[in-house]
Amino acid sequence: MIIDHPLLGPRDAAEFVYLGDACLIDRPDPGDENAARLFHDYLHIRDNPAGEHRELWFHEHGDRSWLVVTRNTLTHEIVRVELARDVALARGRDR
Amino acid sequence: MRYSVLQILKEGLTGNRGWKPVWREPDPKQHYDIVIVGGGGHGMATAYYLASVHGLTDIAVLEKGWIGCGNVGRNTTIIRSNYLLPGNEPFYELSMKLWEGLEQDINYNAMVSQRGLINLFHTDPQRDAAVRRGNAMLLAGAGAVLLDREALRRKCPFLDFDNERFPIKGGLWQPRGGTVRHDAVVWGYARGADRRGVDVIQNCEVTGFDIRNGVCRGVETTRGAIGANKVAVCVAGSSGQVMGLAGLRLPIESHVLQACVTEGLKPAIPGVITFGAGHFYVSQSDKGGLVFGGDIDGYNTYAQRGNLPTVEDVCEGGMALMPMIGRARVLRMWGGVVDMSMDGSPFIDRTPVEGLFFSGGWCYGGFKAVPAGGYCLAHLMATGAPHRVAEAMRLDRFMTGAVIDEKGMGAQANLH
Amino acid sequence: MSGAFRLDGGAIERDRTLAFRFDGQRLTGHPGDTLASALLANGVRLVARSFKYHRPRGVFSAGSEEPNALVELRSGANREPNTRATVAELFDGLEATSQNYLGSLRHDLLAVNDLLAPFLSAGFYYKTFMWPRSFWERVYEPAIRASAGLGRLSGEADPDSYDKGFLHCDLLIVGAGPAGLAAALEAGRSGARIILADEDFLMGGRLNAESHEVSGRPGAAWAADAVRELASMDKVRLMPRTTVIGAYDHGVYGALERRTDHLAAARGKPRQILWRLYTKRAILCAGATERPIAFGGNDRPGIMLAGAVRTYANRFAVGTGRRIGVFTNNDDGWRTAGDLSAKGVPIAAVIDVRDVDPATAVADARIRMNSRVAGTWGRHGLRGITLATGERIELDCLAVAGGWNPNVHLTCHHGGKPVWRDAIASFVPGDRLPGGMSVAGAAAGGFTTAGALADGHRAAVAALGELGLAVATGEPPVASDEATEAAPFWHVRESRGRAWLDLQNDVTVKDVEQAHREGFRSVELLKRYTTLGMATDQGRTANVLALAIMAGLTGRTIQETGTTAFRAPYTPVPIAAFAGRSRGKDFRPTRLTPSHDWAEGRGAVFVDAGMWLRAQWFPQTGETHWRQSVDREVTGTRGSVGICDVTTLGKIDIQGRDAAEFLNRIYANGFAKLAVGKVRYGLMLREDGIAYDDGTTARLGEHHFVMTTTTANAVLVFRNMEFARQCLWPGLDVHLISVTEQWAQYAVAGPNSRRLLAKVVDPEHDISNEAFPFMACAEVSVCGGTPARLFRISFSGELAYEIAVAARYGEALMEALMAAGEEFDAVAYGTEALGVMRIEKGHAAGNELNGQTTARMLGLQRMVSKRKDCIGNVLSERPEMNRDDGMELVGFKPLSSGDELTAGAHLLALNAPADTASDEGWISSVAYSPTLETSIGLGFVRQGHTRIGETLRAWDALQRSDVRVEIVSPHFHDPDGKLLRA
Amino acid sequence: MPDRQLMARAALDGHERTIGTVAVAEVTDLALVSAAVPRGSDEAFAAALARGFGAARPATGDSTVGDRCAARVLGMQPDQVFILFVPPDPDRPAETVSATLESAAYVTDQSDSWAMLRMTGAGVRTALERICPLDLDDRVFPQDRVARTAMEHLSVIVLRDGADSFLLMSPRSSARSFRHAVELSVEHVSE
Repeated sequence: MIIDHPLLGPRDAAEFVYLGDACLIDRPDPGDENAARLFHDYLHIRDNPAGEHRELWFHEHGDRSWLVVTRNTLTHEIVRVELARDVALARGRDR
Repeated sequence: MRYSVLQILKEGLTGNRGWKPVWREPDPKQHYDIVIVGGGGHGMATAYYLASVHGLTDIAVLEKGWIGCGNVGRNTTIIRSNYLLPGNEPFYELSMKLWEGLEQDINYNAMVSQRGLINLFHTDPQRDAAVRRGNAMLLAGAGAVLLDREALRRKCPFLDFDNERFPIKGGLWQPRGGTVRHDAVVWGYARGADRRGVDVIQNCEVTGFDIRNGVCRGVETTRGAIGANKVAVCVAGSSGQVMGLAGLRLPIESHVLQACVTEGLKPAIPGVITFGAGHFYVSQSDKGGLVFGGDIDGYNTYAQRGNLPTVEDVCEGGMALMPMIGRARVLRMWGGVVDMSMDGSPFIDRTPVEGLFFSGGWCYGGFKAVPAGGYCLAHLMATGAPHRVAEAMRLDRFMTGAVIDEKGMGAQANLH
Repeated sequence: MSGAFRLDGGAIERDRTLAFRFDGQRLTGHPGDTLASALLANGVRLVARSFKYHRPRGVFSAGSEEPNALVELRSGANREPNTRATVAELFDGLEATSQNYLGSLRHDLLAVNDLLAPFLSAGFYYKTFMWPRSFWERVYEPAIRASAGLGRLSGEADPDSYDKGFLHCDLLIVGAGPAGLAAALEAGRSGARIILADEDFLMGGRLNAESHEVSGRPGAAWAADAVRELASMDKVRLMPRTTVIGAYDHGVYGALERRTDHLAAARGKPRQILWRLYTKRAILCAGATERPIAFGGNDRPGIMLAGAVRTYANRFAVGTGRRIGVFTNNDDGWRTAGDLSAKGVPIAAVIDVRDVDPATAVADARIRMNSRVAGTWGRHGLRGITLATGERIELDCLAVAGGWNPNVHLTCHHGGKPVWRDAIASFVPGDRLPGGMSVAGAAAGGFTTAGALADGHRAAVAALGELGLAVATGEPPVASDEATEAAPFWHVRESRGRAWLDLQNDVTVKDVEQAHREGFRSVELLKRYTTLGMATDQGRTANVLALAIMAGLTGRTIQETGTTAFRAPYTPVPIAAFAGRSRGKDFRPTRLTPSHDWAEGRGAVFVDAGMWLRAQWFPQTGETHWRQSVDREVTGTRGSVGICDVTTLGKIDIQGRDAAEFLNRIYANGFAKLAVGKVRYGLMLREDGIAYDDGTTARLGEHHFVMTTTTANAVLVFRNMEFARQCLWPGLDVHLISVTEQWAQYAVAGPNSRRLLAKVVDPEHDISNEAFPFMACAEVSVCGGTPARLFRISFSGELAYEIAVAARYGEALMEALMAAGEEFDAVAYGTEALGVMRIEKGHAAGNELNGQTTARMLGLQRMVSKRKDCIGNVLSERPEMNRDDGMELVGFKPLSSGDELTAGAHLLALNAPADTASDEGWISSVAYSPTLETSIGLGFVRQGHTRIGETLRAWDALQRSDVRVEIVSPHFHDPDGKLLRA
Repeated sequence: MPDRQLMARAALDGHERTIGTVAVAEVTDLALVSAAVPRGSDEAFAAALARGFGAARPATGDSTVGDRCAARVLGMQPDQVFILFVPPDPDRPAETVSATLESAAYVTDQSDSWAMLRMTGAGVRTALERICPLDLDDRVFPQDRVARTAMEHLSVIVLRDGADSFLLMSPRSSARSFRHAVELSVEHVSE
């Protein structure tokens, strides 16, 4: 597979390490009264879609960026690659 | 028709014209007592044991394609009961015992070949873990033998003992481990279930569930609605998709596991051998092909294919372990979509929808579990209580913390 | 001139002769020959035995689709089983041996299977061999295995070397036949970066095998000119002997280049290279493969594909018989008769299933239209055929032309399905191609040379347009078009005897009928039940025939019946090629610490720790057992001072205004308030609440920390911390960089460690207990100004330090420490002594921190701060992980002091049965403690801390050990930690 | 008083070898220091880089050449550069960079973290085809491009510092495996 890195251009996926669903960015609030349930779902429960999947890849043998890759799990076609940090900031994660 | 030497002689002398279909091809009825979604190993075994052990025969097995077209037809055929944790080991040992009597039970030769399985270790910590595991196997009655380097050299002189990057220190041997002719398992169960009255229905895809007031009353299919008192879903890599039709989300990701087979070769490798310093395991089929595999590709996918780096990684392991296989040529590579659970262990459980049962999360180890998986799901559906050896395989274990994490990798599906 | 069957012409170098051996027989051929062409030139017809019935078989094709002519090539460790003679280039000294028989090739005792064939029909083995149960492994299976399989592995390590490589291009062209060459010429002239790969050693494809003209010249000559022109272009890479094996995601193709297979010896160069081709576009010009017709006795040596017969005549100058017949359902078969006849080979007959006018006149041949071959005779080679009419014709070679199958394989590697085209009675590529791929020429179903040239050109122009490259003004080359009328015809119903489909696996038309009868009607079930298409040739000549027959039986169309999946590799690839250099010592890199050579000079025994090699112990003269060395190292350290290389620990430099806050969230215990100049032990959890890693982190400045991780988890911890930094808390100002490699680090431990260090650390740094207490850290200098970092931390439980210098000084520092320690009898100690001392001290390590244990199990629950958020905090609260009867870390001692504990033993109550239900825990780590003079262990037992003093069995039946042990505190040595602070 | 000074040892002892048209030589005279840019201080950092080293801040994947200390700045990560330079004090390159950049970045010495091999000669790219997955074509990877990638299971930083000159950096601990991989590639493509 080839991941078109937003900063570096196309690079072999072998340079990357895969983590999983990009929902892992949305770590729940540990102070929430339902924190136990929220963390359970956050860490374990997956949509596991057959189709577009937003997922986290780490450019371990590269620029050490975490990327959010939108890839079709039926065809492996990649339609979007973003820096995970930008995604996280856009989703309201900060400090 | 009972299969026997006599039958073969008789048919051989009359042009093999008298053989009957191994299973009927009935049209689906409007209602069954039990509908099983998925005509793979687990679905078919569940139907067989419901019929043969519990006397329930008003059963349909619904298969989207042709029976056995999923992972039971695309694995590396290994059977073993060499697990560590008490939530797992007794279950796999039950499966091994069922394998051992399977062929006579179903009157079908699935070529259960207990030629032994060796897990190699290369460091002291790996040895310690192997001893702990071996003793767990002995406690469960599975049998285990610790081989030192010299004993290994006698059994497998072709391993690289002289130029290895990670010296082999020994191996944990399960003499009862081995291989089974994978396709024949599903055919044999199908035949056994069919003879007891189970309807095996191919080319029948489930497109929805009939759920009313939290109770499952049947399924919708490409061949019409089929009512049922109980429905079980045994669809491996498609678990997320099919259970999604029932509104359920699972602690499961779908990944691809690739495997390879070489051209046929005269006997070269005894039993199953697993590398401990890389991703590689191998056995040799009765036809002579070296059947081998390694790790999953590691990204979510429903495509039954993978990519080169994984195959290269597997072959690197193979060459590091047994450089005599270098000139053997890989004939075919294929990929199976496996339902990786968040702790690497499976589920055999009810679901929050009454009457809907689930067997899944088999990861890349579902084949060996086919007999016990079917047996325990049948037990749960017929008696209402989980089988003793499958009690830990619950869907809510991540909520309670009673995880069954053999490899200690935590809640990341692709690490198991 | 070699061989009685040589003709004139061809692309062989007649003036050079190559000697070779087949089954010991000395024969000769020429450069340009394959083993198959050379054998045929010498009149060798019986070359192999089939898989199941051990039937005599000869060369069937002239390419990689060969099902029959498999040999063992070369000898000794170089032996290469199942090698297709049809693609093996001849070289001087080649040795080949036939395979898969008992006795001799001519008199194969296993041919008895053929007599039993009625009882060995499809799937017979599923119905028998079940009684008695124990006979399967002992009797039946060994017999089946011995008779199955084909060639033999040598049993020795593959002596050749292999490479992998990476190539990038705008356009990959797969196949250098007319379509591929036309495409390459156009793209090359347009300045595109292209790769032209062909599995053959001679580019040109069927142009070399046919007698057509291109641009007014013989096709082979035109091809040679085209190749010459392409070779002169610097952006064109020509790759003959290169098979594109698979289409992978996003334009990546795998290709196997054979570099030395055509040479007698590799001379130190890689035998083969597995290339990863990164392409923007690809044009598949893989041509087509001819298929036969099934008829009775169609497997005898001498029965060949008609196109192959032409190839042998036109390219290799070999007549495949003295009297050749043609059996065809199409015009192409007639070309064989014409070409051979023109070469002076007598044509005995042309039998055409069609009721049409003969395509051409063939001198002296019996022409039989609307006729079929129903049977054959000849035990070890064809001697004649019988037509359905009963007419018998004597001949020694029958060229069978059943039509052509486009080589659609690569088009299907992403799950696409080929579609049936009635007009040519073949499958052509479907519309779901791998991204960036187009198909041209015969692979797309265009079977004329003129069409292939034009189509290749068209495809190149289209690809160039997509790439945004200007198109050179070229026009496609022209060729005389030729007729390709064909009638679908699969199987002669009037066949006498078995009609073979899969020649290698011995699958007959009757087997397909039986599979149908038994319900195995899906093509995938048919394949799995009969083994059709599962042989080394993947059924390339057999599959379409079989599924057409199945379609006939089920009443479905061929399109509805479909094909089985096409999967990589296109042709088989040696395992060694996929492995490349990664074998033996080069399987993985080796990581060495800066003082590795020093340790090696000291005779250290090394141990693998991940990729690292670490000194395990340092044997001294007179020590004959490792325990002696380790005991001495422990005693020496605890008694005075020892030095241990701890460079392999992961080290991460953490800086930023929010570095302290960040660490506070990464570690379970608090770090926000750690003072500058101090070190703290930290415990990391995974988000699931399980203990993950531990180590120490030092605060070097207000915004500057350096963390240590375990050796095993260094990379993972770094990755996880980057995840937290970039994805969870992107607003924090914190920066990470690994400094594992930057610093050589040594533990100096023991009561004399301070005195030793005082001799090395420059005197301006006060390292007294008061100025530099337990858990202090500082940047210092050593040996007269070399910068160093000093940490007062202890893994051994003694007064101890770790000192780090830049890696370039590591070896020198080790020497300086040992020199300074001479007066204290300082010992160098390895990982084994390190392990003994940590067990004595009760520190958890890898065997305890195994990813399955909680802080609570490890007795570290107090470290999980409940006053702050940290990774893993919430889920560590889950009820089943906090059961009162959970496992807890404790120590063990044997009740009787001579007994030895073993790691991996399970713990049972004294009178409990040995079963899973009675299992109370396990021993995770053991050591002989020279300090306590007894075997000791750490392990987990239910409610351990409440059971100190209790006796259990340490049950290790695997190693035939069953020892009574006492549960004790895990802190065997200095439990109050007085020594650390001394 | 310490009685000995510590002698430095290069990762590959200053190894040099020419195989066919390709020369492989360890580089031992350059320091390498990472500089991480504090959040929100990009402008201040760029200014400091220009003042201190006379170099522009490179984009990730590019490098720039400064006019002081023979410095080259390598864009390694979105918020991190490596500065490759001839150090006035080889033992304290991080201090040099910190002072030169007036504390506008978090600096970490990486000089001993990487073994550096320079490959020069006409056949360099042909040799690298056997281990390097990057496209080193002139249009894709011209002079001054830099990338981290993986070769033979090793992390490698590739800097093109000439038409036929590449500086390769790989972790010091595996320097011998790295040298072996590089030289074997050259041997395999040499006549």
